[in-house]
Amino acid sequence: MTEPVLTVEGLEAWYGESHILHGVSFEVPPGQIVTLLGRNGAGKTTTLRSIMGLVKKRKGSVRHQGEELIALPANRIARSGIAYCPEERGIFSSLNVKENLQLPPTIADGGMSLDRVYELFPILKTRGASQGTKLSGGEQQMLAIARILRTGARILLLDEPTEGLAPVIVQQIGTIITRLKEEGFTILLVEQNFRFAEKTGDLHYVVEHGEVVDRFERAQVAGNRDKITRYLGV
Amino acid sequence: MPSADRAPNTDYAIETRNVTKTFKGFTAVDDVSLKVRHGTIHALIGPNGAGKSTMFNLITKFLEPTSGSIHLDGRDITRDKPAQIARAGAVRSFQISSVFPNLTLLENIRVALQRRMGNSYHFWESQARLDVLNEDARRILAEVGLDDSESVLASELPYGRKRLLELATTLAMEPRVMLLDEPMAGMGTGDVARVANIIRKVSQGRTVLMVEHNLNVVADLSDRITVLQQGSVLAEGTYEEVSTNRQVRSAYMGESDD
Amino acid sequence: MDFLGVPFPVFAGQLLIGLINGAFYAVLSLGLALIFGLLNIVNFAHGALYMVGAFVAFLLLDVLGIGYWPALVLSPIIVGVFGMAIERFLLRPIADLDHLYGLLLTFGLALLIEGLFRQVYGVSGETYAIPAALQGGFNLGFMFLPTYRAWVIVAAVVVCGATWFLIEQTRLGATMRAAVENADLVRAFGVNVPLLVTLTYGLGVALAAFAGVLAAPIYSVNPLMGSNIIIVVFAIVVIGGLGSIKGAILSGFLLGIAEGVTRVYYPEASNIIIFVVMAVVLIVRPAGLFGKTA
Amino acid sequence: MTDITKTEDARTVRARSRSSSILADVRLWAAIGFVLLLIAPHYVYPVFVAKILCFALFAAAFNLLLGFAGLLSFGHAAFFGMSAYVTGYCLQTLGFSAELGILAGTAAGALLGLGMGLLAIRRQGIYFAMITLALAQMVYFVALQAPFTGGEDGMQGVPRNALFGVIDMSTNMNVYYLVLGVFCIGLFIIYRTVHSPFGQVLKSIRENEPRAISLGYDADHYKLMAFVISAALSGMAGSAKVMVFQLASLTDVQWQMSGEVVLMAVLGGIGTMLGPIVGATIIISLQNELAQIGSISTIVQGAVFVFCVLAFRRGIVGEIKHRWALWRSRSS
Amino acid sequence: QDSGSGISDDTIKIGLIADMSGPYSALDGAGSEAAIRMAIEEMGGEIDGKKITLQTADHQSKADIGSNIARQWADQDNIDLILGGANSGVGIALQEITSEKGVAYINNGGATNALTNENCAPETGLHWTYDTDALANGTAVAMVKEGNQSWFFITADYTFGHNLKNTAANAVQENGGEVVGEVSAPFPTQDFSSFLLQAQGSGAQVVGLANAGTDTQNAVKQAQEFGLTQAGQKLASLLLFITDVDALGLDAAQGLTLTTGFYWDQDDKAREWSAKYEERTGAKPSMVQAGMYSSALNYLKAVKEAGTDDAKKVVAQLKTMPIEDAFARNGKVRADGLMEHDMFLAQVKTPEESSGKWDYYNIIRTIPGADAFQSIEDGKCEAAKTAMAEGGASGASGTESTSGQAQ
Ligand SMILES: Nc1ncnc2c1ncn2[C@@H]1O[C@H](COP(=O)(O)OP(=O)(O)OP(=O)(O)O)[C@@H](O)[C@H]1O
Ligand SMILES: Nc1ncnc2c1ncn2[C@@H]1O[C@H](COP(=O)(O)OP(=O)(O)OP(=O)(O)O)[C@@H](O)[C@H]1O
Ligand SMILES: [Mg+2]
Ligand SMILES: [Mg+2]
Repeated sequence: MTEPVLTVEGLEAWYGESHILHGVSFEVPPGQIVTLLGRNGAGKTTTLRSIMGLVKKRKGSVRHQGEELIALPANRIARSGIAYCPEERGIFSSLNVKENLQLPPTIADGGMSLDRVYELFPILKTRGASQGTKLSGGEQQMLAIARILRTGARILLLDEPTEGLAPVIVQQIGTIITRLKEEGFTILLVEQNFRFAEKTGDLHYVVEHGEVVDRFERAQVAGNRDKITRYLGV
Repeated sequence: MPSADRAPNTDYAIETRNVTKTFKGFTAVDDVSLKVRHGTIHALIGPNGAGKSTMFNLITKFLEPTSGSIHLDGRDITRDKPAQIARAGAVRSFQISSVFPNLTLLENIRVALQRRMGNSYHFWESQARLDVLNEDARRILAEVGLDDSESVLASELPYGRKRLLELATTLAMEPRVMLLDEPMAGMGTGDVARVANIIRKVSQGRTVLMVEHNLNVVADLSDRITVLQQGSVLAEGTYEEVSTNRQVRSAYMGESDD
Repeated sequence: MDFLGVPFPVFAGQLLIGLINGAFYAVLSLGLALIFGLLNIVNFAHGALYMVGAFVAFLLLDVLGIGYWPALVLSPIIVGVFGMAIERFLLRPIADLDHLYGLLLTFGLALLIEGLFRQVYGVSGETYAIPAALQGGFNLGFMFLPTYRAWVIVAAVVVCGATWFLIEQTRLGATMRAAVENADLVRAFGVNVPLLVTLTYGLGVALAAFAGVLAAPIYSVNPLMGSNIIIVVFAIVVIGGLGSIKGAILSGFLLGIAEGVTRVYYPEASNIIIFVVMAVVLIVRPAGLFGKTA
Repeated sequence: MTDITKTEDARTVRARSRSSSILADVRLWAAIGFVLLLIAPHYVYPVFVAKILCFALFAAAFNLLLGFAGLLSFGHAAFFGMSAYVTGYCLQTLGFSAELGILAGTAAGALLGLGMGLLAIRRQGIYFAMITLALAQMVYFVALQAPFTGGEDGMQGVPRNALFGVIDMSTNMNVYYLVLGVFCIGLFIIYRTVHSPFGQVLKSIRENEPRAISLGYDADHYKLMAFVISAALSGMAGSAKVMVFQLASLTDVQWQMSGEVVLMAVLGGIGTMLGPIVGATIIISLQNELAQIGSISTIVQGAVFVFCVLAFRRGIVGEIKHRWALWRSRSS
Repeated sequence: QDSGSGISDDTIKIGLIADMSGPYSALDGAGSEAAIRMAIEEMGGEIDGKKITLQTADHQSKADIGSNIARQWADQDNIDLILGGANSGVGIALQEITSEKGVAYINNGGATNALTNENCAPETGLHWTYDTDALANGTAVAMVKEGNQSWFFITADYTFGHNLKNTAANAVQENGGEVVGEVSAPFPTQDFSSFLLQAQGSGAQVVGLANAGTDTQNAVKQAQEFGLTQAGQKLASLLLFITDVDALGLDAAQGLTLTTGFYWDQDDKAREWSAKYEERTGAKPSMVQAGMYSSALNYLKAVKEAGTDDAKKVVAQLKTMPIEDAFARNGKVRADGLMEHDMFLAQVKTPEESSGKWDYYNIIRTIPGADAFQSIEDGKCEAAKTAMAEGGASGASGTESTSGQAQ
């Protein structure tokens, strides 16, 4: 296996007094789509937020191409080349669609041009002047993904990009993610929707009670379907 | 509330007549006439941005229609306020979980039950007067399976159970009409099945209108489905009818599997 | 020639005077709106910092012999840096709490700052002369306009315009507005939000100090000068729509004029007029004239 | 974001709901406090204790709004001061007996509260605070200019008319017991309100307003009612103050007074029954001490404010309760 | 309380309730304390072996704080004399309390004439340095007599301002002048330009400022800015302290006409005492501080004379003594409690005329006390009127007990 671009080791995190992550460890190889699966409240979102430095109290190790990120503030982590698309999408209501798109600063060369973004998400072009949060849920999700493509970050953390979306849009998003992978992006994807994750992901980690409890490569999925359903079901 | 009041005076629990909603020139809901029969579970589906949440907000009066009228049991409620709608028996749930975080589960339910007692403005009475509600509240908690944690604070519940609590609170209102906005959003498979069961159970004798993306749930639960697209009704009917509709397949479900 | 029962020249003169007072209101409410916008804090200490601005100008002259023009730049910088320290060490630790705590903290700060200045300088006030270049005035025919007052309008309009442009028309402004809504996320895009917040507070405070320096030559430089004006400015910000930059500026000028007109027709009410306008605005447009309806 | 009014954390609440003896505790403590207050004037200067009682009631009334309805009013001096003027006028010019004077003042507070509330209740949080502040400032200017208030001179030498027209009020002792009575009534009303069906709805509105609305409660009506009750009781405190000091002045309607009452509540502990009383006692005693030194007073108050917000947000009583609850939950 | 003769507690306890931190702190405050100490020292610190003590407090310009302190001092400390009250509201409150408690009270610095009118308490409460009548009257009469016939008033819109204006306007009219206009400025006002424009437009010869403190300072400063005086109008301030002039600077204040109860440079006696005072405090005394000295000194003399510190007896004694010291010229305590004495009409010097700090006034003329102050007959102190009717014109003797509490 090639050298991982992102290595998480013994990551622990707290919200106030409650201890949420109890030592999450996993690796993300370059150019792949890695998913974190798990039930509600397992700690998937918290893992992403901890990697991004958005959880105040955290410890352990997060290394990006050898650089230790755990002690850095969020803005420095982002500048090292990681972009995050949150579960709740985080579209800014005080900015219009275009301003939302242009908001994140360029942190490295090779970000997509606006034209490329519009090509990928034509709807954003037509609604460019309307207030960001006036878009429907699906439109907002596209905007949220599009927004981080412009920055030049090569690692994308996507938190449940399909939540609350119509099946047809879910398919579109799947296509987009696959295309991004083809363009060389590394993607860490959090998903509830296993059917979607299965189709897009190359490597799957299962999170349970704030720990990574299992790992499946794409080829292993078919053989372990029951086990995985059990992890995700009741 | 006197029971005579409850007698339906039309066939429809909810009816919108040619409702249109425009936001600064953008038409989110376009001339929609939606009819929800008494005692049925009616689902509202459609692609993102179709106007489902907007419809929902119009019916619960969190938004004012630009034109058209809205009727509850045949009564025109177009100009009513949200709290009035609730008192008239139509209660909504929120897309984002909505409980009273620093109240215990029991208290959460009691807040909903309390309105019936008609003493909500009585600041001179002791709250011990409310203890008579405890029994009812426990029964309702049991109905959704939360009776094991009545004195836990709502904020300490995991997400799925919060949604259950919210549902229970809605039930406590004894609504004749329940409006559920994506009740399964963000739930694991196990919880989905559970909530689906509860919805089916409590829908006895009630009218339910829900917005939902989970097609399995929709197929499983709903008697009737309205598909919205770009603010207008694209199709309406049972799941079988709707799911075989070519237009619906291309606009919503996608052509491939499922 | 009469205008509504008052000789027109008098009326015109009063309008102009109103506009000048409005200039102070505009600069002050702009600073408040800016701070409120990004930090969601109603900066109760704004009046006190306005006073400090005037005092710093006074001290620069009195102690160091530094005159008006350098003070116009130096005082906002000095007070701005002081403001940044306040933000960094006092406001940041409570940034995650309910915003009402910010209000309470700055209220305490206002008491503290004002009390200290009272302790040291008493309340009888200090004088600050009008700079030589701006002494005298023009005869406009209907009134005598002191040069300094004309300068106040020009300075205020320029500063307000520049600030408005910065916030509404630049990327920096867009980033600020985004940070208002979801600071964490903007940070996660690689923006140093805490620094942005500190700078913004500094800028808002510097605006207050700027108004203070503008005021020093015409009003008595007095530890209480801030607490007298701050509540009026609060009302103006509410009228304009909290957090709206445009609203703060325009309603600042408008209410200055409204006050001026009241002084002609019913001077006794001129202290209340702004609050009356506020009450009316709240009934008709709860979000303020330029605020977004929530 | 933590809500200012929810200073009690989950654990405190849970521990409290576990201890069912709490009601007995409240009664016990109330009884002990009452007895202490009954004998206090024989050991401490009665006018001083009476002043504390007036401000404690004022702070408790304010706290009803902030601590239990989640509304921070920065204009409560308007009620306190206006009622003081109205009571003063009734006693001095109209010759009302003491209890009627106080009732008139309370009614005036309620009425003014209704007026201000109708305007202010439309907005929340900081907006609400600023609007109440501005409206109160309007009241201040009215008090400054209206002829009956005596403007800058204040309303002086208000007679301590007899209670019910018969019980003499001219001695400090008698006035003290009158004020104690007023204080107890006021505090009981507050306690009742908090622990009433109404209080329960108020709490739910504070917790989650949209949800409460969707359950059929007109949130604004409830908030308005809480506002009026709080205003009336603040007025009652102001009226009692007139009986003690025999004067009403601009100090009572100034915004600094609004700030002071906030400080008392915050220092003592928002959302607790006892907090405002403790806060008022400390602040008034402090002022009394500092009166000898002078201008330090505002500086100290400012510093206490800053300190409380930065490091002591639960307030004294809140902090004690919190520690106690932690200790109990640990030891159980 | 034992009302027998002798010194209660074997101490003469004086309490000063001053403005230590508020708007009047510069002209009152610590300086007042120093002035009283000078009086006590002049008496040798004791009277017939009974010690004289002084305690102080800050009323913070709040009537309730002031009255609370007074109450406590009277009830618990057996205070004999309370001085202070430089704030009308506080002053009236102190007078109410002291008369109820039977404590002597001398107000210095409270402007309101209510102290010797509707709120008078002539058996225990005296008003010493000045009042609105003396100030407004003095200035208005003197200026009209000099040919300044037409007046425009800018009045602070509250009781004090209106009192000041009414007194001055009456004086103007009685002496043949004319009030051509007036405007009520809200209190406080920072920007007077509107009102100054109206004054300018009126064409009046004199613009009378019926306000005080920061308001006056702002008005004067802005009058200068708008060129009022350059255009030939005169500015008269109806209440101005030397500390205000000091704060304004002579540039802005020059030419102002005003009335004062005391000026450190008025004569040798004043200069001599003021020099001693300056040694102690580093500043020249304001009229209030000098008044404090004067009132404390005369009170102590009266105690010595009467052999008791019983309030009513001492006050009665004071009413029989001529008051003449570093502060007062031709002073006497009237039946209504007012200490009537000569006032001075002054004009603020130009910067060229002044030799330095504190050299601010040219005394234009002396206004005899009887002309400056309102007479008892014209006043509203009913107790004093009856006392006079009963006890003859020489003043109340204190034996009758038609007390001020009757109000
Ligand atoms: N801000 C917060 N404060 C306190 N606890 C939190 C907070 N956010 C999340 N939690 C708790 O942390 C645990 C993990 O939450 P997290 O959001 O990481 O789960 P998740 O796996 O992403 O679930 P989901 O699929 O629902 O998004 C949950 O028990 C949740 O209740
Ligand atoms: N307040 C508003 N102002 C302007 N446009 C709005 C507003 N609310 C909704 N819209 C627009 O109306 C359309 C319908 O939105 P709505 O939220 O009803 O969609 P939806 O069907 O619920 O979608 P989703 O399933 O994604 O939640 C969208 O295009 C949205 O951008
Ligand atoms: Mg998640
Ligand atoms: Mg929706």
